[in-house]
Amino acid sequence: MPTVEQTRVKQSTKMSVRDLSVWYGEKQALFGVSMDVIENEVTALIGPSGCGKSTFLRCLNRMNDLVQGVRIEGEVEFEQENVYAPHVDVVELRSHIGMVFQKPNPFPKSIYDNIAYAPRILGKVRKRTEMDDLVEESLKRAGLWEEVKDRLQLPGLALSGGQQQRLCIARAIAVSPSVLLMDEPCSALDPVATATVEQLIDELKENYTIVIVTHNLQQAARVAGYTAFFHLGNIIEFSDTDSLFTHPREKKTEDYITGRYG
Amino acid sequence: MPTVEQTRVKQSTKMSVRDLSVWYGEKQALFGVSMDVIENEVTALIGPSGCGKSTFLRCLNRMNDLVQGVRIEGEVEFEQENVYAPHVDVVELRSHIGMVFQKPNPFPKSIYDNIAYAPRILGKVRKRTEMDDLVEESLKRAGLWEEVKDRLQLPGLALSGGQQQRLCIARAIAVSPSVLLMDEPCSALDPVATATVEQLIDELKENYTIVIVTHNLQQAARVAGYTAFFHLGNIIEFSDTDSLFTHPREKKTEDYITGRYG
Amino acid sequence: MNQRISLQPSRRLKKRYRAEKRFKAYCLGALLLALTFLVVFFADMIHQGHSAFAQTQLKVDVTYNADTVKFTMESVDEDVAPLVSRAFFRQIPRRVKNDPALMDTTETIWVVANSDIDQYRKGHIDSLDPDDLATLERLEADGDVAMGFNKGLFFSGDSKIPSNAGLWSAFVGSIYVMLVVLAVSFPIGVATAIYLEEFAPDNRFTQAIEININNLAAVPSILFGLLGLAIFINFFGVPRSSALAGGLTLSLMTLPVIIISTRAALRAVPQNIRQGAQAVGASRWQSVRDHVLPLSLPGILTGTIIGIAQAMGETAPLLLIGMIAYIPDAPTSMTQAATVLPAQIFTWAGMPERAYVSLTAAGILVLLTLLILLNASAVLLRNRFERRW
Amino acid sequence: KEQMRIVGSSTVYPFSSYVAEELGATTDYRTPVVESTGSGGGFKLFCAGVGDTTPDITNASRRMKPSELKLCSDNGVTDITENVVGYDGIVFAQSKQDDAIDLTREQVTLAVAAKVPVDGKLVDNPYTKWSEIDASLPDREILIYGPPTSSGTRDAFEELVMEHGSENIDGYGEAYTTIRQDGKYVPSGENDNLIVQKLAQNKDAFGIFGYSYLEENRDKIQGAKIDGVTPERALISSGEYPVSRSLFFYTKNAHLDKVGGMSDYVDMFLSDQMVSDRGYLKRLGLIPLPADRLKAERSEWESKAKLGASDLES
Amino acid sequence: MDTSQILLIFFGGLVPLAAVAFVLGRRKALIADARGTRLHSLPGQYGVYVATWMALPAIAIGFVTGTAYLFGLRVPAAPFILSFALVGSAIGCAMALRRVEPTLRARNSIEKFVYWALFAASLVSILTTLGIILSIVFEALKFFNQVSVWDFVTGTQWSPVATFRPGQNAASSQFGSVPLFAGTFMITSIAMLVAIPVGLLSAIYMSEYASYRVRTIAKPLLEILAGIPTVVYGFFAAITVSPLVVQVAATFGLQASYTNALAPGLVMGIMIIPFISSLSDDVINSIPNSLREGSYALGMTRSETIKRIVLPAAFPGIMAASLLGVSRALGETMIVVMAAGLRPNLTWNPLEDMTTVTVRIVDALTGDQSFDSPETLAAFALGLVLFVVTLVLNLVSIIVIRKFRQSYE
Ligand SMILES: Nc1ncnc2c1ncn2[C@@H]1O[C@H](COP(=O)(O)OP(=O)(O)OP(=O)(O)O)[C@@H](O)[C@H]1O
Ligand SMILES: Nc1ncnc2c1ncn2[C@@H]1O[C@H](COP(=O)(O)OP(=O)(O)OP(=O)(O)O)[C@@H](O)[C@H]1O
Ligand SMILES: [Mg+2]
Ligand SMILES: [Mg+2]
Ligand SMILES: O=P([O-])([O-])[O-]
Repeated sequence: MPTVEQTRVKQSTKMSVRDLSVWYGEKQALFGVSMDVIENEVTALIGPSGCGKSTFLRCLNRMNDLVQGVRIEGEVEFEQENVYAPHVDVVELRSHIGMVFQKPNPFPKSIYDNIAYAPRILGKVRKRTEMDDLVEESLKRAGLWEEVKDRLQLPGLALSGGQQQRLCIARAIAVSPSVLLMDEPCSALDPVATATVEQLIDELKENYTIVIVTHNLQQAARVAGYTAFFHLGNIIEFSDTDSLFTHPREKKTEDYITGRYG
Repeated sequence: MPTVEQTRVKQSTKMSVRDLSVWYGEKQALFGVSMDVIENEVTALIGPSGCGKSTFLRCLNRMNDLVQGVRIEGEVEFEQENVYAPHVDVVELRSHIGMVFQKPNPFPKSIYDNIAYAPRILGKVRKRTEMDDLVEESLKRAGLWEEVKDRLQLPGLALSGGQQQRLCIARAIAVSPSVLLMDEPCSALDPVATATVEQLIDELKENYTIVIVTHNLQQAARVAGYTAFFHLGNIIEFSDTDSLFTHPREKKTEDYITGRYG
Repeated sequence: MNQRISLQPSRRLKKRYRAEKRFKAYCLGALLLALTFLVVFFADMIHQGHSAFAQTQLKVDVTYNADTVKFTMESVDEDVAPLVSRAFFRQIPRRVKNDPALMDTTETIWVVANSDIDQYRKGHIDSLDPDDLATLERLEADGDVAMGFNKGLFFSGDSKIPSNAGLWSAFVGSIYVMLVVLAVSFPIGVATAIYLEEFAPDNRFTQAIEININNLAAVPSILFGLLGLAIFINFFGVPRSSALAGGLTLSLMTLPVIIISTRAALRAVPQNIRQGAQAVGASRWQSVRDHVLPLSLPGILTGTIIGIAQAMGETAPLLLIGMIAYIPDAPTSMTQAATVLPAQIFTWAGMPERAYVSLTAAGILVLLTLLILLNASAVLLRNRFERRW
Repeated sequence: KEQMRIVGSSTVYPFSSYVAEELGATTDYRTPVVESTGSGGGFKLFCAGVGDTTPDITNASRRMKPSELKLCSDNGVTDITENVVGYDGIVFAQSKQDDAIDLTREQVTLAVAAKVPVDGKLVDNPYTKWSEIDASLPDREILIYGPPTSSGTRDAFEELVMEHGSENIDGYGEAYTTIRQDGKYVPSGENDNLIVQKLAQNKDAFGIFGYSYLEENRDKIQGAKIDGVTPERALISSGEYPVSRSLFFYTKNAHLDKVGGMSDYVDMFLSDQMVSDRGYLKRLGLIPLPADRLKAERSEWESKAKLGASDLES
Repeated sequence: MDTSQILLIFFGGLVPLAAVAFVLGRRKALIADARGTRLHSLPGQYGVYVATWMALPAIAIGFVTGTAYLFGLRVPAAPFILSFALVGSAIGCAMALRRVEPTLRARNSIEKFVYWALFAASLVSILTTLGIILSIVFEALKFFNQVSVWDFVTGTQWSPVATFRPGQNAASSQFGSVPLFAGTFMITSIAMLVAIPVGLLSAIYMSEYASYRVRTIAKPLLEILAGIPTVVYGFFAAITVSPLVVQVAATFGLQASYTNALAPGLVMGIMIIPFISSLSDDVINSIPNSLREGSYALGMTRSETIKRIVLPAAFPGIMAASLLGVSRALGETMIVVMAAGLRPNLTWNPLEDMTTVTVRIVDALTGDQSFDSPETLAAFALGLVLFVVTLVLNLVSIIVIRKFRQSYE
């Protein structure tokens, strides 16, 4: 484990959001939000339901483009480019920024094909043996290999909830993104599966920059180095997790984390 | 407010559950649960998702009868009778034990008719003026009268969420039940509406025995005199709320209320 | 891992985009193709049928006297008589009977031309008896020939004289049949749906009923004709060709449609409405009657209208129960012989005279208009009252 | 019962529905319902019994069979009057744009038979052109649109043309009436107005149908001579044209006084105005009876002559 | 007794009597109520209770005697039945009235009565299926007494010999149904070749690509195609499409029959397009969006997502929809009656004329052959086979659809 000093030194910004506003039709969901995502760290987004966490997250890989009637203003910088710039290709972008969803959503295919699907189309891997290696490697990184190595041809839907979620993580890793977005990845899981996934997140941050939305404050405290508190479409407070939970600067943050509402 | 001594004295059992087991098809949801419901008190049921709180609650007024393939064993005593005894008329029973649901579910009728519906079909009230009085009285008790008295003919669905929930409470009160069951009545409401409803519950306990399911531990602490902690279809702990929250007897209870999981 | 990431499309991605475009074009093409069929179809029907809405009329002098009442063709000029529709001549005795003042007078009126003349003027046939042609040209020169609106198409019944044939009796027959269908399949269909959706225990028998209903919805309609013939007509003795026989047969076909859509409408009513009602002490039936049914009514009606519209266009089963016949009088009771619009169209489609081709197409246009109106009202109803929970 | 019901032959249907319309239009009776059920179907319905739900009259393009009469009497339908109302010629028609052709029944038989005798043996019909049957015939493809097996016209064709033809051709031995199924003979609906269109467009093709269709479409098609006789009204009526049959009319006398307009209908049908040489039905293609025959039929009707089993044996 | 009389007795007699019973029952309950005893149910419910018990015996007696009459059993004359029913009703009414007491659970009885009434309604659909089977089976058996099932199923010759005149040899008839089924399957195949690709691809366009506006316009337009009666399609096929096919074929130097199989096949395909597209649309829409999002999040394009994720997931449903389409095409009657040929013809060439099972059924049953001739009876045998084939297809697709639904809830 790096010491606190080292962490500070290593800090560099992976993505940087400037003045992001989002409207769904008439309704504004985000109000000029700015925030930096630190490289190789876990950033947690917390806040009451409907405050815009998911909206923010889905702006980072432009998944919100798919929503009918959405309007987005502001900038999201990734690799020195604004992802909303006209020449940026979304499909390309999304292959660099992986995403894991609230409810595990494996494809109705075999475990193997769940992972091989994207690399095959992206042309990352051509040969059968290379693909086998990639599948194995991705499953290993997602901590699932030992559990499924004998039954890669089983449908992904036959796995348990926690395994499915790790399969989805493996699937996202397989195209070697550099950022992983996770929207309440544990909320559909039981406590044991949650613990496994949290541990996995802890390991993944070595190689990936992770942004995670969670409702569970304890979870944010456990896994995240940085935490942002959202409220009604604004970021109220953003700082390293320890200080946010122990010395919140804002009254609203304090109310929220002490369970006064939500 | 009655003092602690008084509370002790007044304690008498309104309903009493003995060895209640429930199966949904093959799956057992409750495992021989026993518990007393204290008269004119608020009893909160807490526990992680899927632990059987709603199932337990819905056995009290036999709403579970409506579920296909449900099987129920054990006794639920109410007014010296087992509510599952063959000669008991469910419709009659439910008019004595009111229920409020998670999502406010006013009938798509006017506010007036929402409340008048049950008294009318039960034949409690025949004359128009009596009905007017009953509607007014019920709305008053539910703390909604002032807000809606000028627009009783408005559809119930035109009210805000919190108002709708209070309308549902008024509707339940209108047939003068003696017990009120509430399944997460505030989880669909915003903090302000939640506060109003909580206050209402506090007032209602003067006249009604209330059983409430909640996910929100703070809420249980705020409104309930007694709390039962459910886990995997069993009652782990049942005692007065203060001691349960401050000195839990069981390790599982402690883990849960300190947010170790859930 | 340090290779520079570019967010611009790679070569491979460009290729993938081309595939994307192609696929989208195929899909759009398919949709356009389907819509083209629709356009071509309607254009063809209008092209074939529009001329039947007008008909050739001649201005002639009609003489009424004891002689012409007997030999009606002699009531107009000898050379003009072959041009006039026979349907006019045979009314002459009646005209005189109804209005004795006409006797021994001559009046000048517009009468319907016979269908050869009509078809010739519309360009559907290109030769005519030379004498008739000469007469026609003379009349045209005098301005005694005109095209008028074909009222008979809407207001008279079937006829073996094309210029006299109309849809009225078939229209009335259709109404009668639809009334029977409505009276039988609506209550039974809705009751079945309520039973299955709200009351039925989930057991094998219930599943059998459900599968059976889904199957019935797809049984070839001609088999319903066999059923109608064997059960209703031969077994129960319902009069052949009657609106009752047709209606009962079509009711059984419509039943699954109504059941399936009613079930969907009932299912769309959220469970918490039922729970709310039952939690305040309503019985199951009371909660259905007071809450579920009123809420699902628009959906039920929509399904019913669509079912009725389907039944209204059905022909095959009617072939077997005697409703494809010459029935020119509108029925006045359920047990009288009746025909329906699609049956009339089928009859006309088989007639040898050319004039019936455009009559058939015109009949089709009328039927389609009715059906589209019915379906559109169903769609409106659905959009208007559809509730989102 | 206020409305008559007539069923039966599709060949007679145009005539009986025309008379029905006339009755409806010129009297106060409701127009009788006329359904084309085919002769066999007509007898079945007609003989089902006496009473409201059974037909009053059935038409046929063939005579009632003894078995059908038995069915009738078993069901209590005993008082039936039989009338012949005219003739129907079965014509062999082709497009007007081509030269009319002169055929013998033997040639037609060879053109449509499933098997033909070649060198004393019956083999699958090899003929694809008329000229192959007889060098004097034109070099035209054989293509014949004719009635399907379910049709009475087909039966009449088989009897009047093929039975006769095959008996006169060496090699068949006995009457042969099986029609080829290799596409040279195309079964087609009888009252199918497409047939005329098909003939008009395909000059090689022939159509076999009732004389009335020829009459209706004189502008497009013409009839071939059979055994040297042109299908013309007079020649059919006189019996010179070899392929013609009688059209029948069966009245259920038990209904006469129960159904309004029934005797008026039969009277009208047999009247000069309709069925005589100057009647309307002639224009629709009915071949009228000779005057004396018509008179005899009328008197049969007047006396309500009762049909008996012995009548049918001849 | 004819229908109008029965209706008259029903509404003229039963309804007023029931109304009287209702009033009596209600009054008795109200009297009890006025005396201060608490009623279990509403007064009106006691009224309905008595009225029901009044009406039930009459309806039951009417039903039983009616059925007995239909089965040819001897039944007493109408006045007897009527008085019998009256007495039954009076007894029912009196007994019910006596039982009206504050403790009587009238509401529960009504509930039960409603339950059984609804249950009875649901039996009608079962009876319908039974009716279809009964109305086919007996005649079909008569046919199979004359013609062996094996010959019928495997024979390749369909040439019934007329039995119009005595002496015609019906025994030389051949009833091999293969050419009929070949024609049916040929036309069905053509229809499905049109309907499946066009229907499926338009469904994909509407559910995955089209904007809301395009969808709200295109969908009802497509549904118009589904609402066009088959007799209209038949006319279109016969008058417009068939001659067109002949002309087009001629320009390619091919010879087509005027009653070719292609024209009815094409038109039937058009008819089935909306059927396939709306069922496929349902299936595609039921694929959870999370799957699509999962694919997009991996950097996949829309068509890749559709082809690799959505369609495979929707496959069973599309399959089931297609099977339903096939069963519809097999049983379609008017289009082929009006536009297809009458010649049993075993061929692969869709430009030739072929006949189908339904055409044969209609032709035999509306033709001139006598009712007991094998050709007429064959119609029922064909109907039976048609019923069985579509039944199997429907069952398979119903089962597939059910399975599929379950896995995606
Ligand atoms: N597709 C959409 N169309 C319209 N409004 C939307 C849409 N998605 C979200 N919103 C609205 O935008 C606001 C922010 O939603 P968002 O999903 O980002 O909240 P959240 O913080 O993720 O909440 P939760 O914790 O419940 O997931 C909410 O008010 C929501 O109703
Ligand atoms: N209708 C049903 N059919 C089958 N299983 C059911 C049904 N209702 C509940 N269950 C199962 O029974 C168990 C207990 O459910 P219950 O709804 O009582 O939990 P709960 O404590 O109320 O959870 P939550 O807090 O999520 O409401 C769960 O495992 C659930 O999946
Ligand atoms: Mg969210
Ligand atoms: Mg619950
Ligand atoms: O209908 P047919 O005249 O051919 O018996």
